[in-house]
Amino acid sequence: MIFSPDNGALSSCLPPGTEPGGPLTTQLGPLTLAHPLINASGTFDLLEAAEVLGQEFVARPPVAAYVPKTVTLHARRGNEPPRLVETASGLMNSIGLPNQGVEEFCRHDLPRLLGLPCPLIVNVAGFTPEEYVLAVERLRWALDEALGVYGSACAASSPSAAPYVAGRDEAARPKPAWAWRVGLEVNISCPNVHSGCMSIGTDPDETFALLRALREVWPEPALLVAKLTPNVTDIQAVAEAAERGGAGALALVNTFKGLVLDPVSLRPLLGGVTGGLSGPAIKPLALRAVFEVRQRVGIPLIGIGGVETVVDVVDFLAAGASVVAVGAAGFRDPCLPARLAGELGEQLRRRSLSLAELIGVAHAAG
Amino acid sequence: MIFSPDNGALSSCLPPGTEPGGPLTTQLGPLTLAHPLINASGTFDLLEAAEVLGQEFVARPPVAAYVPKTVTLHARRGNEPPRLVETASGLMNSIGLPNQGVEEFCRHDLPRLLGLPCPLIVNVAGFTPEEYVLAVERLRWALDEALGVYGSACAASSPSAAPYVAGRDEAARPKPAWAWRVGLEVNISCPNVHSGCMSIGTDPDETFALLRALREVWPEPALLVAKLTPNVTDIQAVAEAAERGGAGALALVNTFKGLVLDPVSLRPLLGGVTGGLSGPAIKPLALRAVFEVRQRVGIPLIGIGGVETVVDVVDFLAAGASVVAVGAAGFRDPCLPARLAGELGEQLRRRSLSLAELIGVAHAAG
Amino acid sequence: MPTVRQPALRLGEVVFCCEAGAFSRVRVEVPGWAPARPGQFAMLHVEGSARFLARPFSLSDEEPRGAGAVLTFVVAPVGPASQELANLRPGARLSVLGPLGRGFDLEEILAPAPARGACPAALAGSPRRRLVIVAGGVGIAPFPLLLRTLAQGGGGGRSAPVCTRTPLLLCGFRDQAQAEAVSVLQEGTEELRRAGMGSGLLCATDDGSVGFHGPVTELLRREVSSGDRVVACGPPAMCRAVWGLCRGISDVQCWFSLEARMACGVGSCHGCVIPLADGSLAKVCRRGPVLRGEEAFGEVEHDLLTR
Amino acid sequence: MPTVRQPALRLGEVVFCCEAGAFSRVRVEVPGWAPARPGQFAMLHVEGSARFLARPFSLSDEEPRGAGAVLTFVVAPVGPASQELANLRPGARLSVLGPLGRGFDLEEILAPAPARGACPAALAGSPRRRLVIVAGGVGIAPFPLLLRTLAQGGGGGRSAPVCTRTPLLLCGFRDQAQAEAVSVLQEGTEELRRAGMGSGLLCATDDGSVGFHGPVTELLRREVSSGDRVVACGPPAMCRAVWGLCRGISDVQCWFSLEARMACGVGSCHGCVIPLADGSLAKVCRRGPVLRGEEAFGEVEHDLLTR
Ligand SMILES: Cc1cc2nc3c(=O)[nH]c(=O)nc-3n(C[C@H](O)[C@H](O)[C@H](O)COP(=O)(O)OP(=O)(O)OC[C@H]3O[C@@H](n4cnc5c(N)ncnc54)[C@H](O)[C@@H]3O)c2cc1C
Ligand SMILES: Cc1cc2nc3c(=O)[nH]c(=O)nc-3n(C[C@H](O)[C@H](O)[C@H](O)COP(=O)(O)OP(=O)(O)OC[C@H]3O[C@@H](n4cnc5c(N)ncnc54)[C@H](O)[C@@H]3O)c2cc1C
Ligand SMILES: Cc1cc2nc3c(=O)[nH]c(=O)nc-3n(C[C@H](O)[C@H](O)[C@H](O)COP(=O)(O)O)c2cc1C
Ligand SMILES: Cc1cc2nc3c(=O)[nH]c(=O)nc-3n(C[C@H](O)[C@H](O)[C@H](O)COP(=O)(O)O)c2cc1C
Ligand code: FES
Ligand code: FES
Repeated sequence: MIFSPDNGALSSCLPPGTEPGGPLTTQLGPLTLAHPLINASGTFDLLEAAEVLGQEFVARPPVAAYVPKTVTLHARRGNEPPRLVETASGLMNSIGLPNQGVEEFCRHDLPRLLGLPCPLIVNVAGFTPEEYVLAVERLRWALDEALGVYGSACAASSPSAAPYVAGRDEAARPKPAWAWRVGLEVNISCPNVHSGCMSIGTDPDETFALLRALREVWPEPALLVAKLTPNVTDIQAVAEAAERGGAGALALVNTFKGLVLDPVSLRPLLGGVTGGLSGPAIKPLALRAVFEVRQRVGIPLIGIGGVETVVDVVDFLAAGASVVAVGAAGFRDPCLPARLAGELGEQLRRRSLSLAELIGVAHAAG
Repeated sequence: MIFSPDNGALSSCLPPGTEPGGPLTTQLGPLTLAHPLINASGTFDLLEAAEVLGQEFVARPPVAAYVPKTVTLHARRGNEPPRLVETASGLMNSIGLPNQGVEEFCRHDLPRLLGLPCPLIVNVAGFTPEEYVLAVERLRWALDEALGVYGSACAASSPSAAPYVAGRDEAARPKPAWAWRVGLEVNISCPNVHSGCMSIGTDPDETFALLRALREVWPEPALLVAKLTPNVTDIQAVAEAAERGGAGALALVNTFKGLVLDPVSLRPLLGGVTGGLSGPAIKPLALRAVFEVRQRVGIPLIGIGGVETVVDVVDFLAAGASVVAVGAAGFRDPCLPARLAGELGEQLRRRSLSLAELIGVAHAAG
Repeated sequence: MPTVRQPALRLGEVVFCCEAGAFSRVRVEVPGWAPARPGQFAMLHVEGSARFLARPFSLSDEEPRGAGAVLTFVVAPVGPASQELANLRPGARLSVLGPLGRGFDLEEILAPAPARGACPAALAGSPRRRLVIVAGGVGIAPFPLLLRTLAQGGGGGRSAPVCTRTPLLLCGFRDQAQAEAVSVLQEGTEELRRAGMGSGLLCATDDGSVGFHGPVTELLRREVSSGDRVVACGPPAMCRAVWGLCRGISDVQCWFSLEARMACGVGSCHGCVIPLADGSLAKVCRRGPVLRGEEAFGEVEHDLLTR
Repeated sequence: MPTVRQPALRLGEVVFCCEAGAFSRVRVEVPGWAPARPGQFAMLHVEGSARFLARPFSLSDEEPRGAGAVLTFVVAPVGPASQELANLRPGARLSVLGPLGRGFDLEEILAPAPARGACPAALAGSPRRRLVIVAGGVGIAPFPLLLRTLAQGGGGGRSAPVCTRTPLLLCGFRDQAQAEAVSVLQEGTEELRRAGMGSGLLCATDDGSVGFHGPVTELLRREVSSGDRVVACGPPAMCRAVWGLCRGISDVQCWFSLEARMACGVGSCHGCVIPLADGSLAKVCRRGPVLRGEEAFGEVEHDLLTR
């Protein structure tokens, strides 16, 4: 652990070797990341953390790109409490995507998030494909407004994209000028809501159709990440469908559906009845997902699931992820991604490997 | 822990209150179990344990019914080592179903297992549906030989059952006289082999067809358990298919497919590349499976996955299992099922609940 | 320019751990610790623990040491993490994230709010009102620091208003073993006395083994009167009962330190929400843990409150 | 009739734990413990540990106490479970499953097997052959009990044949810190001496800081001669090198204590298999951990062995 004696803090936002342009610099589609460590959506609120722990969090975020909590078209209350319970090496949650809705998000949080010195990956979910499209359109409109487009003067003022026409000249469409700063992650994998979302992400056809539709309103070269659920028979099939649909990267994985009973009443403990399991318990399962998907798709992967130590980071990179996200383990240390980035640098030096050489090495012949 | 001062052993095979006919007696189809605690296939070898730890293990087994390791039609070597690695609150294995084949099993182990003072549930797997049928036929033949049939004199001598004819008079078919002593568990859920097995159990149609075929060679009233995999999008669909196909009970769950890398070489550590995760890490996931399946099928369930303490036993029973199997946690204490049965008795007394009242209580309105 | 010390994740070392009745009193030295308000909490995680998450514990006391502080926690061993904490030995290390949450706002609590309809001038001559502190079980935890802060408000190092009210402590416990935990209040009451302030202390136990035989709310019913301020920490049922009792008395205001299962403590996870009186959900770690009675419980019917 | 004590899961209590060079020597009192053979092992799990499974450790020594024994384990802290064991304090409790596995079969090892073609009578007058004990690193662990058993064979309590060979200990270590672990052999060599038997001890270190500068197999090459018996425990590469060296020398037989990751230790899990010389897989916990060189390595080419 990094112990800086001046304020006694255990970890800091920017350990040596993780500066932009350093040896850990990595590419996620059009986004350039100073290092491969980011946060998993819903497990780190940078604006809240900055209010509690100090403005250094927004000045020098402990993540190479920031992924806010899922935003939906309409505001949501989320599930009733209790929402959390610890299990063996894991955390079960049934948060249920509480959020202010995309309108408020664009008005209130987005301007501040665009001021961050790192890329932003907005995470969006919906309960029907239309809701996804409308929410993403609203977001794109806000970004076009704030940061501009090139290639067509009218796009920024039209919140509704033209319907998809096969064969239409892609080059003639307006290009987002912000594609190098802002990406989109579509959450088709939350197990804690009862329609849409994970029910889309468990079906390759629905996944394909949704990504197709989203590519219309979130055009190339802007980053479109599909966040997949592991609660499927064949994650390779869903991954391939997402890639065919137009995803530029995949995030693997969201939580595993589980259940905890109240030890006294013996009824389901969580307000949402079932919940999603995360934490070290699921790491081998998440690692398998990354490894298997890497065998089938060419787009970059974001490895997520139980990352707690630098060993986990190295494992996900070796299995084929280009970027690794810290989820629940970051609750114990909000600077964990930055700390792990520092330790990753050391690991690479000790192994005399570059980051590029490490990525996917588990697939090379022994 | 039970500490019997005479020999210092931490737990014994038959704690008070778990005798046959006591308050923990439970029914699994035609089998009467002295208590609801059994072992999970592949995690406890009673004959080996008896050789190492003493013949008390066969005289008074620490399980209410004994489930040997999976038997296949032909002998198998299993996967190359390493086969085991510990993960956070879990165990990853890629054993790969090594076994002597059904022929040797019937000749060598079966006679000794039929001498046990508790029911036997033979676990069978195959790599094609035909292999399952042939192995089960061989087993049934051995049982008919050893223990007899009633209803038809010729069946015992014919190892190959007549093909299924719809509408044929069921009552006229020979009935196994051993149905109250021996059950069959079909393993359609092992993630550590590369064909058959789990690939059948992930498909409701194949599951249905296999159980249909097996019901021909393993007729009512003999117990036919389908052991399901959790590596599916919709375990309820598979469970319903198994019930429709003729399963008399379901065992939930087998291991979750995962991956561990060697920390030095960064290549897959296990000989079988991927492996199956078991242990406390998966308990919330297994409990969810039992809870969800209980909502859809009427046949009894065997709850399996991460059982380590009496709290886990109570949870699985409350979620709807009639019987609970101890898997990897039994590696630390080969008498764990018996110890947990004793503790379950205490729990029921403390809660003033009968076993029947406990089973499924999580589904009752809060 | 000295760095402003602010909430952060720091490594602490246990310097002392002993029983306090059925609870444990754990003292942890934390370099760099930023001074806290009474009622704030910290997320604690023992190094090498099998627990995945940190757990929230009220800051029970805080004494400056060097560029940091020695913190005291009062821990009820109710489950795996709290048992582990309660049994630590000196030298054990743990991570401490804090101070977190909104604590007791003494400016607000001690402000001379006029009774409805009365003009401020009328208050000047009124008898000195009380600050009634109600603790249930381990709910006693936040009050040593509250007492110390009140004492220092009269000139000590802490930025607290001068205490214009006489503290009265009402502590409810299950039995004698628990009741021995009142010892944690001793330093605070002494410091108050040295600062020239009196304070009262009454105990109640469920089994009558110490003090009043019955619920602590029964003591409250006898003691509380118009114009008092009430701060409470304890089981949810106790808090609701306190509110049910007080909300009917004119010019009595209540603050409650509430609990919820937490993962992050800093507002990241949305896990610690509780329903407020207006039906909305609030994060206990950010909006609380101390909430006003109206916010938390509102105009709920009396029988609902005491259930 | 006294109960026959047999292998079982028992609760042990640490009575002593100290460093032995880079390793730890942990003494555990286990009531009811059934006497073990040298080379057997136990599955250990610390109470309250975050580890899921127990881990196998060679029984390093065993002294009867009451209706049980005090066991000694020598632990190299290489990962989470072994580190936890190595740092236990007296009073800590752990579960102990054992004794398990086939240890060193002293009847077989010490049997006066005739050299190929020589008649037994010819052996009578031959010089006293040696029992060469090769230990690499923590592979020293099983040998204190082996020495004690050899010493007691001459009349002590254990059922071991009279030792007709002079033990020669060859110990290889990485560096001086590790080499200090030879201290664990002291009691055993003393007991041998008291029993009228001599023994030799040579050390080698990789860095030359203690004894011979080089691999322990180089010492073995110098010392081993026709008719000797060799028992070895250490890293797989060392064991293969020992075999590669010895299998060419006439009338030298070797036994190896081998390792594998284990879950159960009793043959239940099929997890601990290793490939034998004939290509089959064998459970180390049942067929081993001690295997004959021919079984384990067979006629593998020399260059394969030393890789
Ligand atoms: C702001 C705040 C301050 C607290 N201050 C103290 C304190 O000073 N001293 C103290 O002993 N405890 C305090 N608690 C409660 C303490 O956090 C829990 O007792 C602890 O987290 C239990 O963890 P465990 O692993 O020991 O038990 P678990 O197995 O997690 O839980 C044991 C029992 O406690 C309940 N529980 C678990 N977590 C909480 C929680 N966060 N709030 C309420 N109930 C819970 C469970 O439902 C269960 O009945 C505080 C909680 C909060 C939110
Ligand atoms: C029969 C037998 C007797 C043993 N006797 C001793 C002994 O007396 N003293 C001692 O210090 N160790 C002994 N070991 C090895 C000991 O069991 C392992 O070091 C221990 O299990 C490691 O656990 P861990 O959690 O500390 O490390 P892990 O994180 O599990 O492993 C750390 C390293 O050790 C390797 N490893 C893990 N388990 C084993 C294993 N079972 N065999 C070989 N390598 C392994 C891993 O590949 C890794 O490199 C013995 C092993 C066996 C099979
Ligand atoms: C409390 C909590 C809230 C979460 N909220 C979201 C969310 O809003 N959107 C989302 O895509 N994933 C959400 N997740 C899933 C995480 O982003 C991540 O995929 C998962 O937790 C696995 O990673 P971990 O094991 O490192 O926690 C949430 C997870 C937790 C624990
Ligand atoms: C080492 C090992 C071997 C196993 N072998 C089998 C097997 O042969 N047949 C089978 O149906 N399940 C097998 N399983 C799966 C278990 O029966 C059980 O379903 C799984 O381990 C989950 O339970 P647990 O978490 O309690 O271990 C095996 C599991 C382990 C750990
Ligand atoms: S504990 Fe995470 S939001 Fe309050
Ligand atoms: S360790 Fe289980 S079979 Fe050997």
